[in-house]
Order: sequence, then C-alpha cells, then structure tokens
Amino acid sequence: MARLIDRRMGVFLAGLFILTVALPMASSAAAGQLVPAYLVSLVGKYLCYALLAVALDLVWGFCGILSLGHGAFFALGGYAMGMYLMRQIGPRGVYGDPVLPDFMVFLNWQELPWFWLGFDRFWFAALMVMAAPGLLAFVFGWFAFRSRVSGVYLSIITQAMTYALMLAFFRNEMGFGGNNGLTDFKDILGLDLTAASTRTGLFVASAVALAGGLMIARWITASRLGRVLVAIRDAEERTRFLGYRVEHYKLFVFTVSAAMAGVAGALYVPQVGIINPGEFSPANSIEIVIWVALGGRGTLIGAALGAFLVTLAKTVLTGWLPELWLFALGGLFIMVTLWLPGGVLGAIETGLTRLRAFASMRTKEIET
Amino acid sequence: MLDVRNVDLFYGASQVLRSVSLKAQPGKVTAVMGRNGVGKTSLIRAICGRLPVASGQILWNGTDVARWPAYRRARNGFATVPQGREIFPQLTVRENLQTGLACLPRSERRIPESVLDLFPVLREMMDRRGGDLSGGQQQQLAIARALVTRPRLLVLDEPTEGIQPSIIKDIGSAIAWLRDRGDMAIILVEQYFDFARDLADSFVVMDRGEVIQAGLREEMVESDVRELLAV
Amino acid sequence: MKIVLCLPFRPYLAALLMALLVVLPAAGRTAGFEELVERLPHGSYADRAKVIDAISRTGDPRAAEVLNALLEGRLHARKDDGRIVILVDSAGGATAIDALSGENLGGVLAGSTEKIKTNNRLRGMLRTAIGALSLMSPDRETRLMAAQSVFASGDPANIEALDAALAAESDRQVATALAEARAVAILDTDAPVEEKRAAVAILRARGDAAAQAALAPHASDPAIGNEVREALSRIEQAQRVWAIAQNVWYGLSLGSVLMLAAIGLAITFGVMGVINMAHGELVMLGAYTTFAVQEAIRGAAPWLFDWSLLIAAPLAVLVAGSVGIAIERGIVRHLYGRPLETLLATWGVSLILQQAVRTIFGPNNREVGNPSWMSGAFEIGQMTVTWSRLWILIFALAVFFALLLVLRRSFFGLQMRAVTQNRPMAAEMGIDTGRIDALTFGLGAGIAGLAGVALSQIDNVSPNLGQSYIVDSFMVVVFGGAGNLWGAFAGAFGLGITNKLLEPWTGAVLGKILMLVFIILFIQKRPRGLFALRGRAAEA
Amino acid sequence: QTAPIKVGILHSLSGTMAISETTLKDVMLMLIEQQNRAGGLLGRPLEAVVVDPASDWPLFAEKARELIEKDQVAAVFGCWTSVSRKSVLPVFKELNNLLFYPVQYEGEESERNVFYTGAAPNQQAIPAVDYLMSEDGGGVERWVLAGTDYVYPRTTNKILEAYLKSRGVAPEDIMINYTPFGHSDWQTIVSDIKAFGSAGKKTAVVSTINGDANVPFYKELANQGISAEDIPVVAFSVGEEELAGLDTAPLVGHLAAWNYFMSVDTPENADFIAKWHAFIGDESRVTNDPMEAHYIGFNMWVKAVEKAGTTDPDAVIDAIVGVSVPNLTGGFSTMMPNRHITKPVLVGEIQENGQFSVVWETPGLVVGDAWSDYLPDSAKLISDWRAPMSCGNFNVELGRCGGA
Amino acid sequence: MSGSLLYLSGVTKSFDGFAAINGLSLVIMPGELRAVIGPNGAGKTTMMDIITGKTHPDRGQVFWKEKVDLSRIDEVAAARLGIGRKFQKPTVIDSLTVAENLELALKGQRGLTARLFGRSSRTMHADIMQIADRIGLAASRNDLAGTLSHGQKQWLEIGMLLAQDPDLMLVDEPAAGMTDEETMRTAELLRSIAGHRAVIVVEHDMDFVRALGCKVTVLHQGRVLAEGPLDFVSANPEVIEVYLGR
Ligand SMILES: Nc1ncnc2c1ncn2[C@@H]1O[C@H](COP(=O)(O)OP(=O)(O)OP(=O)(O)O)[C@@H](O)[C@H]1O
Ligand SMILES: Nc1ncnc2c1ncn2[C@@H]1O[C@H](COP(=O)(O)OP(=O)(O)OP(=O)(O)O)[C@@H](O)[C@H]1O
Ligand SMILES: NC(N)=O
Ligand SMILES: [Mg+2]
Ligand SMILES: [Mg+2]
Repeated sequence: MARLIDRRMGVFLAGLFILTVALPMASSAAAGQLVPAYLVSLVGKYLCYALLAVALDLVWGFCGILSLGHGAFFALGGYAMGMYLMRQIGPRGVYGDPVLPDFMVFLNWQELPWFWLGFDRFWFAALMVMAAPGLLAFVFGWFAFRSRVSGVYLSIITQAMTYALMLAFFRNEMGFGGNNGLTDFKDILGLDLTAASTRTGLFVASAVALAGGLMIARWITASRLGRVLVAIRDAEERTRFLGYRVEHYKLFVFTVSAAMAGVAGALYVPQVGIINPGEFSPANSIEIVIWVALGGRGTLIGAALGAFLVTLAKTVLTGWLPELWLFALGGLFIMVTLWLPGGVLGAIETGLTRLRAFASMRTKEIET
Repeated sequence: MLDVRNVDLFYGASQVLRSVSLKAQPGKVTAVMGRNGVGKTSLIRAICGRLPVASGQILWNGTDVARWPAYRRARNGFATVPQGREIFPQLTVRENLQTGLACLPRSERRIPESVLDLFPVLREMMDRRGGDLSGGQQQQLAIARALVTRPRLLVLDEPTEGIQPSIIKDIGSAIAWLRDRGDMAIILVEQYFDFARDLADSFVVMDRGEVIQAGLREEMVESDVRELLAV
Repeated sequence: MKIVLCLPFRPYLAALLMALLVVLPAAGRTAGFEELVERLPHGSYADRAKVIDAISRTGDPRAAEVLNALLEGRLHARKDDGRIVILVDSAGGATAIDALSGENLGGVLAGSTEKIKTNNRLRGMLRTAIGALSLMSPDRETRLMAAQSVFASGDPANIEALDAALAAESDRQVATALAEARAVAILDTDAPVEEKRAAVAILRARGDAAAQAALAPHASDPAIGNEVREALSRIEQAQRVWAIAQNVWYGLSLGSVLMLAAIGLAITFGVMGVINMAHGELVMLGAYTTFAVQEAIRGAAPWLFDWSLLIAAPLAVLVAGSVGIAIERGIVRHLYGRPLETLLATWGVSLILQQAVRTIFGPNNREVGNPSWMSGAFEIGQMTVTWSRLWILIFALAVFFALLLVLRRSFFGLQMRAVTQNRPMAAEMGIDTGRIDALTFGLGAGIAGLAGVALSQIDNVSPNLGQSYIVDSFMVVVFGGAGNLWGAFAGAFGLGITNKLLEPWTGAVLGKILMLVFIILFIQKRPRGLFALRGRAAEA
Repeated sequence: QTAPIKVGILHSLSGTMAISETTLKDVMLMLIEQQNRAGGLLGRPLEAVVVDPASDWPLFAEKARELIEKDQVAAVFGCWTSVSRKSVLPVFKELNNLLFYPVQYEGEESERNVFYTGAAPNQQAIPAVDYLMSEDGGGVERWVLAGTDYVYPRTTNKILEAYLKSRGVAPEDIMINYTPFGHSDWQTIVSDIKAFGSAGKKTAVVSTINGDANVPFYKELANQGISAEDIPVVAFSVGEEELAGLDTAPLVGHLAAWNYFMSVDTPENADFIAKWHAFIGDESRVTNDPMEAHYIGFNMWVKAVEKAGTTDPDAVIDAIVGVSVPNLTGGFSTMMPNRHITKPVLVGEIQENGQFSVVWETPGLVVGDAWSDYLPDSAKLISDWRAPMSCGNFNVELGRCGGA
Repeated sequence: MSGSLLYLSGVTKSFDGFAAINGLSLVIMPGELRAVIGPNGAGKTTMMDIITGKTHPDRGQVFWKEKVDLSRIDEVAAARLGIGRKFQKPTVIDSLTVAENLELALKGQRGLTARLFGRSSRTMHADIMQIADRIGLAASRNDLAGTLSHGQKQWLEIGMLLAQDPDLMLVDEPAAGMTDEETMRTAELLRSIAGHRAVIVVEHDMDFVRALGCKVTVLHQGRVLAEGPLDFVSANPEVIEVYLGR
C-alpha cells in the first residue's frame, strides 16, 4: 500500500478529501451558504471529468494508446445510467405512460425495445455502466490489437468509432431519444435528484470514484504489469521478443480504462441532468486528450488536475468573457505546450523543487 | 583546420564533456578512442552542431562555429557519418546520396562517380529504400553520403561497426586515400584499435568526458593505450 | 385544439378584398390585349392566371415580351398613373418602357413603380405560354427552351403551333425537341393509333424521367398500352445503368472534395507527422479569402466576378500559407519530437482562429457566389453533371499532381522528405531544416487554403467550416496510409465512391455510419493504411 | 430602489450554433437597451447578463443554473435547439425561473416555467402544407419530407405524415429522407428528389433541414437546376439569416413558412429594422423570425412584470397569461394558458435580394398547440396552466393531469 | 535431424523479388555455439528474423526441437518456446531503468494476472544484480536505459538476453561498438553460456570469431557458402573473395 500512495498521490488525495468534506458543508444552509449550492454539482461534474482523464491517461500515458474515442465509453456509461433514470420516472412522464419514456410515446413506439429491459433495476444498470463500455472496448480492442493497429491508425479508428456511435445515437430509430437524448430525470434510488442531500451524495460518490480510479490506475501502473505497459509504449516490437503477448496487455488496460470512463459517465449524468449523443462527438474526445496533455501525461494526478483546470477555466471564462473566452482558452493551450513541457503538474513540481532548493539555500545562509 | 577548445557539454544536469580539446588538420586523421560511454559520440555531436555546447570554442579555420546551426557548419565543409548510420529510411539510396547536395552550389549538384566507385554495392541498390538495406550496406551508404557533400572536415563515428572485413579494408584505404589527397581533415572515432592505429596521425583518448591522453601516433605506446581502453 | 382568431381590422387584407370585388366581374368577358395587360396588377393570383391565359391567346405580337417581363419580374405598374411598364437595366439604374406602346419613358426612381407579383404556379404558366409563343423565334436557344417548356406542359392545345414550328425548323436538335413536345401532346388527344405509336417511339428514344412521366399515364391505354409498357421497361433498364454511372460520378465528386480537404493534411500530418488540429481552420481561411475577394469585386469591379476564384486562389494560398508558416515558426517548431503536444497547441490555434474569424466576419454564413462557369449543369446521357463539381474535380486532380511532382521530383521535395524523416541528420547534411520545415508546413497550409476556395463553392462559408472537414480529412489520410500522397488520393476517392454507392441503399445517415465501420474494419486488414510502406524501411 | 433587474441571455456565441444564436443575443441586448432608455422597468434599470453555453448542451444547464443562482436573474431568454431547451428545463423547474424560448420547435411540451414564443408545428408546418395543396400553392400531390435526423424534423414529419394521410395523400406519394447534421454532400438526395418529382404529379419538398446543411443543399438544388416552378421547397428553418449566406438568384420562388418576414410592410417592423440597424451598426444585417419571437417575448415579460409589479417568478407567471403585445406583422400576439402564443402564419417566396415576399398568410392568428392533434398519444392532451387545471398535460380521456 | 534443437531446411524468403534467403539449410544442436559470418546483406539478420517468427519464409521449414514449425508462429510464441534475441541495432526500453529492463526480461511468468498480482522476490533481485554486474552496468542500474551510450545499450541487451535464459540465443553483432578488450570479454561470456544453451552469433570481427572457437557458417546470397572451423573456412578462396578480402 505504501508504494501505491507516494507523496504526490498523498497530497492529492488529502486535497480531494478536504474538498469533499468542505464543499457540501460550506454550501449547506446550516453554514449559511458560504458558497452557492450549485457548486456542489458543478464540482461533482469536474470530478467525473477528472476520472475520465485518469482513465485516458492510463492507456495513453502508460501504454501509448492514444484513444481519440474515450468519450464514447464515457457516453455509454452515461447512457446506461440515463436509461435507469428514465425508467425511474415511471408513469410520471408527460404522457403518463407507465413504461415508455416520453420520447417513445410521441413517436409512436408501441413497446420498450429489448435493450431497455432490465434498466429499471439499479444493480443491472450499475453493472451495465461498466459492462457496456467495457465490452465495446474489449471487442474493439480485441480486433485492433490483434491486427497490430497502432499509433495514429489506432487513434483515428477510435475516432471513427465514437463518430459512428454519435451518428447512430442521433438516429431516433435507435431508441435512445435521438439528439435530445435522455433528460428530465426525477430521482435516483428513490431519492429526489433536486434535493441537496442527493446532490451531495452524488458529489461524494464522484470523489470516491475518482480516488478509487486513481488508486486502481496507480496499482496497475506501479505493479510489475505496469512495467510491461511502459515497455509496450516505448518498444512494442522488443516487448514481443521478450515473450509478452502485447495485445493481451493492451486489451486489459483498454478495457479497464473504458469501464472507468463508463463509471465517470454514469456519475456525470445525474449531476448535469442530460445525456445526449453530443457526448460522442469526436471533439469531446479530443478535449479529454487535451486535459491529459495539459495536466501532464503519464502522471495520473496530472490528468485529473488538467481536467479540473480546463473545465474550471471553461466555466469561469464562458461566464466572464463570453465572447473572448476561446481566445483565452486557445492561448492557454498554446502557452502550456510551449512553456510547461511537463504539463501543469510538471511545472508545479519543478516549481516546488526550486522553491525547496531556494529555501534550503536560505536556511544554509542563515546558518552560516 | 579544426580546433576544439575546452568544450563542456551537458545532458540536462549531467555533464558528459569536461573541457575537451582536440585538433584536426587537413590531410591528417585524428583518432578519438575510449571505452563505452565516455563521451566520444557526444563530442562528435558537439562538433557537428547537433548538440549545443555549454562553454568552450569550436574554431574552424579561425572562426568560432560553436553557435552555428548544424546545416551552416555542413555548408562550410563539415560532414558526418554518425554512429547508428542514420540513413533516411524511406528515401532510396540515390535520394539519400542526393541529400548531401544541399551543401553545393546548384551547378555542382551531382553525385560524383568516385564515391560510387568506392562502394560498388551501392550502385546495384540505387533505387532500393535506404531502410531496407542490411546494416553493413547502410554503413557504406552513410559514408558515401557524407562524401557527396565534398567535405573539408569528415567526422566518422565508428564507421567499421557492422562491416564485413573486406569492406573494412576498403573503408580503411578510402580514408587513407582521402587523407592523402590532403584537403580534408578527418576525425575518426574508433574502438577497433588496429584499424585506428593504421590510419591515425594523432590520438585522443577519452575517459569520463575528459581527454586523458593525446598526442601524435609516434608518441603513443600501444600497450599504454590498450591499458587506458580496458575496463 | 386549434383556435383561429379572426382579426378583421388588418388593413391590407381589407384592401385586397375590395380589389377583388372590383376586378372579378371584368375577367369574365373577352377583352383586348391592352385591356388585359392593364388588368394584370389587380386581383388575386388566380385572377392573374386567367389574365395571363387570355393574353397568351390574343395572338398579339407583343404578348411574348410582356409575359417574359412578367416572368422575369420586370413588369411593373407605375404608382402614380397605373401605367404598365417594362423595366430594363441601363447605366445608372432602370429605364421604363411602356409595355403597350414600346415608348421609352426614361429612368425611373426606385419605389415609384410596383412589381407585378408572380408565384410558382404563375411562373410555370408563363413559361409554357411564352414557350408556345416563341416556338418560331429566330434565336435557336430560345426555340429550344420554348420546345422544352411546351414539352413540360404537354398541352394538346399547342399541337398546331408545334406542327408549324416543326415544318419551319432546320436545326436537328430543336426539331427533335419539338417532335418530343408534340409526342407528349399527341398522347393526350384522340389521334389515330399509328400516330400515337410513333409518339411512344419518340419518347422511348428520349428515354429520360420526363419521358417516363409522360408515358406512365398511358400504360393501361387499351390501344397503345403494350407499346407504352414496353417503352417504360426499356427506359427503366437504361436508367438503372445510368443511375450507377451517376452514383460513381457523385462518388468521384465527393472524393475530390475529400481529397482537397485532406491533401494539405497529408503533408502536415502525413509527411511531417504534425497532428495539425488547425487544418480545418486553414481551409476556412481560404474560404473567407474567397469571400473577401468577391466582396471587393462586388464593390469595385463587378465585371471581374467571373474571375474571382482565379484571383482568390493565389491569395488563399498566401493567406493560409502565411498563417501556416506563422504557426510553424511560432509553435510547432518547438515541438518536433513531441508530436502529441502539437495536438494540444494546434487545437488551441484552431480555437483562436475560429473565434478570430467570428469576431472579424461575424458568426453567420457569408455569401460566396458561383461564377457563371461554375453554375448550372449539363447532361451526359441520363446523367447530370454540375459544372461546379466538375471543376472541383479537375482542380483537385491538378493540385494533387502538381504536389506529387513537387514532392517526388523537386529538390525541395527531397529535402522535405529528408527533414521529416530525420531532422538532425538532415541538418548535418547541410539542409536548412528550419526553412524547409516552415516551407513544408506553409505548403500544407497553403493547399488547405486552396481547398477552402473550392469548398466555398459548395458549402457554408462560416466559422464552423473547418470543423466539419477535419474528422473526414484525418480519416482519408489514415485510410490511405499516412505519409503517402497516393494514399490520400486512393483514400479520398475510395471513400467517396463507396459512400455514394451505399447512400441510395442505406440513406445518408446509415451510409455514413457504415462508411466509418468500413474504415475500422479495413484498418484491421491493413493496419497501416491502403498504401502502407512495407519492409524494414517502415519500421526504422 | 434602483438596483438593476438582471436578465439572463443564454445563447451560444461559439460552436456550431453560434451561427444562429449570436444574433439573438444581440437583439436581446438591443431590446434591453431600449427598455432602459424608456425608463427601465418598475423604475429600475435592466441589466443583461450574457453567458456563452458554447453549443454544448450540458453546459446550457450549468450556465442556466449559474444565471439563476449566482446572478439572480429575473428571467432568461435563450436556447435554440430543442436539446438545449430540454437540458435547461429541469433547472428552470427546480429553481422556479422563467425561460423565453424563441424558436420554432416540435411541440410536445408545456412547462410552467417556459414560454414558447416560436412556432409550434401547427403554426408553421401545417399551414405551409395547406398552402401548397391549394390551387395557388400549385396543388401539390406528392411530398418529399426531407429533414436532418433529429427530434424536431422527426416529430414534425410524423405530424405532417399523419396530416397528409388524413388529407387523402397516398403513402407512396410521400417520401421521407433524413440526413446527418451538417450534411454537405447533397448530390444523391437532390437527384432522388428530382426523380421522385418527375412522376407526373405536382411535387413539393418540405424541408426541416437544419441550419448548417441548408447552404450546400440549396447550392446543389440550384446547380442541378431544380426550379421552384418544378419542385418548390418549403423550409421551416431557413430564414433571412440563412439566405444571407447564399446567392439567391437561382432559388427564387422557393418558399419558407414563418410567422414573420423582414419584408413585412408594417410601421412596427420598419421601426424595428431601423433600430436594429442602428444598434448593430450595419445596414446589411437582416432580421428574422426568432428575433421577432424575442421581441414579442421580451415585451410580454415587461408587460407582465409591470402588471404584477414585481419580478417574482410566480407573480409574473400568473400575470403573463393573456398578456397581449404587438407583433411585427401588424397584429397582436397573446400569451395563451398553454404557454404558447398566437401568431399569424406567413408563407414567403425567396427573392433575388435575399428577402422573402409573402405569397400567402393565414386569415387570422393561430394559437400554438403544445400537443399535436395528429399524434395519437398527444391528441388526448391539453394544456392549461391556469387554475383549476394548472398543468401542461391534462389527459382528456382520463380526466386528469399526467405525470408528476 | 535427430536430436537437433533447430533445423532450417530449404528456407527461402524474398522481398519484392529479391531473394534475401535462398534455400538455406542449417542445423543447430542443443548447447551448440555457432558463429555465422558473411558479407553485408548475406541474409544473416533475415535468418534470425525467420527463426524468431518475425518474418515468415516463402518456402522451406524451420523446426524447433524437431516438433514445432517455427515458420507458423509469431515472435511471442517463439520467445516463449525459449528463443532469445539481441538485435543488430540495440533496442532497450528507454524509459525504464537498467534494472527494470533486466527484470522485464527475467525468465518467468509472462502472463497478465501473474504480472499484475505478482511481486518481485528476493531471488529476482539477486539475479538482476548479478547480471547487471556481469555486464558492467551495476553502477548505473538505476539509470534510465535511454541515457546509456550506444555500447552500454549493447551490453544491456546482452544482459536482457542472459536474464531471459533461453534455450537458443541469437546474438546479432554483439561486439559492434565495443573496445577490443570488451570484445574478448563478450566472446568469453558467450563461450561460457554455450553448453547450457545453444548460441548463434553473427559477427564481422574475425578476432572475436576466432576467440569463440566454434564451428563457423559462412552465408552468402542467402545460402551457406562454407561451414567448418574458422581456419578452414577462411582458407576458402570464395570466402576470401566475397568476405574477407585479400
Ligand atoms: N540522451 C542522453 N541523455 C542523457 N545522457 C546521455 C544521453 N546520451 C548519452 N548519455 C550519456 O553520456 C555519456 C556519453 O555518451 P556517448 O554516447 O557520448 O558515449 P560514447 O563514448 O560514444 O560511447 P560508445 O562507445 O558506447 O558509443 C554516457 O554516459 C551516456 O550514458
Ligand atoms: N524488408 C526488406 N525489404 C527489402 N529488402 C530487404 C528487406 N529485408 C532485408 N532485405 C535485403 O535482404 C538482404 C539481406 O539482409 P540482412 O539484413 O539479412 O543482411 P545481413 O546478412 O544481416 O547483413 P549485415 O551483415 O550487413 O547486417 C539485404 O540485401 C537487404 O537489403
Ligand atoms: N427547435 C429546433 N428547431 O430545433
Ligand atoms: Mg558512441
Ligand atoms: Mg545484419
């Protein structure tokens, strides 16, 4: 365990813990709403993104698989949760149909499609949250890795995958609500989604999931298996000659990562209140890559920080500079690449080292 | 003539060259020797301009070129046969040779026959991709490519590595021939002692980034040098 | 649940009603040409239809011109005295000609006349009427158009006119058109069976969808039903073949668009290995350059309009190319050896470029017109080929082969490939890598700009233009095999044609999905694209 | 008390929808400025709070929450796509605020907190089809329903299909075609339309093609030489703004159905256009239907606030039903109890100058119908947010409100 | 061949019509040390590619322990059968340390779960230390392999081969870039290894080959030109002509 939590991870988890405890408290009525209540869900959303970034960093940073389709796994997890939430509405839909969601009613669907069955049960949905993206990743990866598709070729076909899914989910015939997606959720596990306590619960769940995701990723990468992953990233051919079934290793992390992304999506949906095919858009997946690159690839915590920072910047800037924010965000991306080659985390660490060196110099000076 | 003076070089925080000095004169071969990892290649790279030196001078006919970009040095007569060959894998053999023409005025942009005479195997492989050649063939191509630029300073980093004996002899005589033409200064990094001894006019022996012995061939005692190269 | 609220106080509705009351009785009796023309501005569209019909029957020699002016929206009523005038463009504005007397009434002020409105139905009628009236026109083109519009109407009332025209016609093509128009009309009369059979044969020879539509109602005619059915099945067969040809053409044309969009990327990404997310925005800059050029031309030198694209093309290369060079020198240069970070930085660039264009040109679509040589279509057999698509195809091929020549045959091309394969070694061979890098990136960007000029002819010119092509461009380059120009070529046309052959079967949405699935599967078979490098060289 | 009243503006200023929505942000700023010049509201100045939801649907919800919770706006004017509206809906319900939605949409919705100032299908689609069936419209018998594959076109086409069948159109005379968002290669579809239209019966295209795809669609129509006399296209999403990106000369005669056209000749409209040009500083900028919808919606809100004497949402919601304000086509629009408004329906023909010329209009105003009469499950529902019904989905068969 | 470890029979491989290997036959017995020499481009590396499953021959068979046909399996399977390889161009995992590179190569489980749950044992550490010592990299065992010099990478790769402990080692030009003394050390090392396992060495350094003191196979144009003790083959006029030079 000690090896799992190094200093960096320790500091991060401690920070996360403080945030998890402090934010709901500060926003509660009891504390006189030190911060607006909506921050709980907002930060919860960031945490989901951070988990997604960690999932991508696991495959990209440690195994060299640049997936430009991770948004698809996130979205599938989100849809699995969304379907559960839709079924929870029950007869409270506008047409009062006890089974069919509203979008099916007005487009004349007569019965629930088979793939919606079971989603009225939470355990089933929770399983599907991981199983659906996991299975997709497994099947996709099985073929791609076995055929030794790698590098940009792999990146582009993952992009093709998410793009194809986006188009498919846009189709109303698919039975997932088309462009409008799934919305107007009412409650989860019988708890009112608009209640502050539910929100806090989801927020805490997201924090726990992020911590869990980080630990799992850390456990994998710090294990002896992690070394194989790095070997694959740096010299795939060579690793084969050492007798490692490269495709199995890739498949394993790819699937784990997809399931992790699915969990992130599932926690995201009840907090933002909608899941729609836009989540499958290639641009979304590229954004995930951006978070990781900005935070520091191959560092896990950097990925989480990157997601947090970029989405926070987006929130702040879209409100503060609605017509100029793209300039600011674009400029930020350029500056980070040019001036912070190790990403934000790298910069923080070099900064800290310098500071420490400076501090120790000062103490020495004082001593002498 | 090339005069390297007190060059320091770092990879990040670790210093690999410490105040290294070396001279190379036209018509002469300077051999650089040393065990693995002592900094020979790093020195070569500093001379060619691939790596920036932290301090020191690289004088080329009196001008300090230490801050010049690599291509400018090449255009002023530097040519390199790097360790590991560094053939352009997806260019054909002919195109690999043609890259050296960038140093020459437009009117002289031709591959000289003399270069191909030196390595006849390349003639047969003109249209094959460089990356498809065998290791030894690539090494020959790398030397030929350097010669296409009509250098006045030729730097060879372990040119016999991976070459069959008969061609090593050919390369040896080629270097001797180039030396004897008298217009070219040659720096030869070599671990193959006999080969170096036969060609060199002067020696530099390095250890841990420093020159530990230097001098003319006549001044060098074989057993001493072998001693220095041993672990 | 629908409630219609009537609000009778709406003023102009009431006025319309009044006008109706006045005009309606007049339409009943036969009237002279002049009176009919005077009546045109008044009444509803239905009334106007009756008036037009009556005018075309007067046989008045002025009828064709008046109706033509009405069709083209040049027939106006003067507001002060109600005189009907035809407006003709003249230097410094419009000149009015009295529709009845032909008297030149001099220039008119904007707003002093009111256009006599038409709608689609009236325009259809007008075309037929004008057609019947201009079958004998001295101008060949006019006669041809006339024959075609009479064909479209299929009105037996025109048979006499057609006969007369046919007798006088010397041009073969016009004569055929007249005969076809007559054939359609004959089918609706009770002409003798023999004559009808001949008509069926003529239409069968014509063989297009219009002939099919004309024949179809007579398929169960007891007299000629057999011939008609036979002719119809022949036409259908021929059309199936043409449909395939047509789809292949569509595929080629889609392919040419994909190639144009992708080919710049084949250089920056395929050859240089820079994941250039701003590629689409460079295409967009080319399109906006075209817009700016056209805007300038519209303002300063309208006669140059047909040349606008030729002027825009080099400027687009310049604009996009310079931006490309700026991106390379400012950002990408520092990131060689860190290819994935170029993704982050160029994504930033793309955001900035998008927003910059939005700020400068506004968020809306901008209008880029087609020069006359890029407008319209021509037919090859039963296949329609639009000029814009044909020119884009030619343009794409020209760009492709020019680029191929540069890369393969020029010394610049050689240096460029050497630099991208091993930058430090290239420098040691005396190649100014910085310059070559900048020029290569600039070349890729410039070609993206060229693509923008072409795309402005068929797509939106909006800040989103680039985003809509970037994904497809990457697919094309990778499908073909990065690093190989022929790969981009084969990728673009392969995907274009496959897509267009799929589309009629599956519809556009499913077609696109299948296309993507196809790419995914294809890459399994050829993990390094269609034109993959093989052998050791590829691994090195 | 002179603390400003804040008004939220929730329109995308970047991303794919910026193309349509940016103008709506501008028109809102203009309306607010005018209101302030006229003395504000309840003696307080109005203050616009502009945010950019960036065409990102979940971000719409986030921004809506931010506007309401952080900025404490009194009402929000915003959204274009249905999905963005769906995304923010729960937020407005939960936080009990007002959303004015200015775009034509598929209907099937009636929420207490949302005011639909754009057209419902019965205020646009059905009258347009009626027109085309009429003698003046060319007596169309064969129909191509072409749309982008998403909910608005799907629903509208479902309604139209049912409506056309109820008017005796045979199923083989209806062709339905869907394309992806941003579809740009229309060669195949346009030639299919041509083929479908050459069967002898008068054919028309009803287009629910979404914004971006329209330009290439019309360019292809023009290039393949489909003239409005042969096969007219009537569009529900193409207005003056979309035409501004096109050379309209080859498109003359194609149609659009809206509740407003810039060319409408009324003093109110002339005044509006003049003010718009002055505000935006560009004489070439056009106006369009959703802008009018915001004009109406804003004035209704102002009037309701004045009536209620407060900006308190509950009070305004109660006050606004029945409020009637002038629209720009020479009449008045009234907020109905079902949260939709009364509007005239106009059919316009594209002119060479990029404007529409009105060729037909409904004799009176049409009330927006939240629940289509042509969809079986929806026909049973009516909406009336006044007491005692107080719901948006009263089921006449069951005699009670559905859902929660 | 009875009792053979490796048996190539009539193997042919062409690239775009050029026959790199042309009817090559070769037998290696268990524990044998064999030197393969031959002109540049003779097909030595290609032969190793074929034995390790990287390249599949157009014709001919490659038998492993008389049973397994190596021409049908891939590199991973070949490695798991016990065939280890050092490349002509040294390839190590740049962002792992020397010790980690060795650990990765260390004989043992290659399976996913084993590596995920397994922990490194004391004996593994000892083995790694011992090998690092043997290749002269003990001091730099915690340096990243990417920062090693060319020759050091050669050594590391040899070390990885040792760690793998295969039945057959294919060593492509191990002495390239080494000093003469190191070259001799390498020869000694390989000699000591042989016996327990078979070793095929490709080298152009005749002193080195002599030091190996084993049977020599001369390859030329993809087939065996001569075979026997070094002195025997180096007296062969054809070998002198195409390879050694006069
Ligand atoms: N990219 C690098 N980063 C950090 N250190 C490096 C790098 N390249 C080489 N070194 C270190 O620098 C030192 C000198 O390396 P160099 O390649 O110059 O040695 P060399 O004398 O050429 O050795 P060889 O004979 O093995 O080629 C070595 O200790 C090596 O570990
Ligand atoms: N993938 C390939 N495509 C084309 N030619 C190839 C390929 N692989 C090898 N060759 C050719 O096959 C021949 C044999 O190459 P190989 O590398 O096996 O030689 P070698 O005996 O190892 O030479 P060296 O001693 O120089 O390393 C060479 O002429 C080489 O050019
Ligand atoms: N509501 C619309 N037009 O999406
Ligand atoms: Mg070296
Ligand atoms: Mg070899």
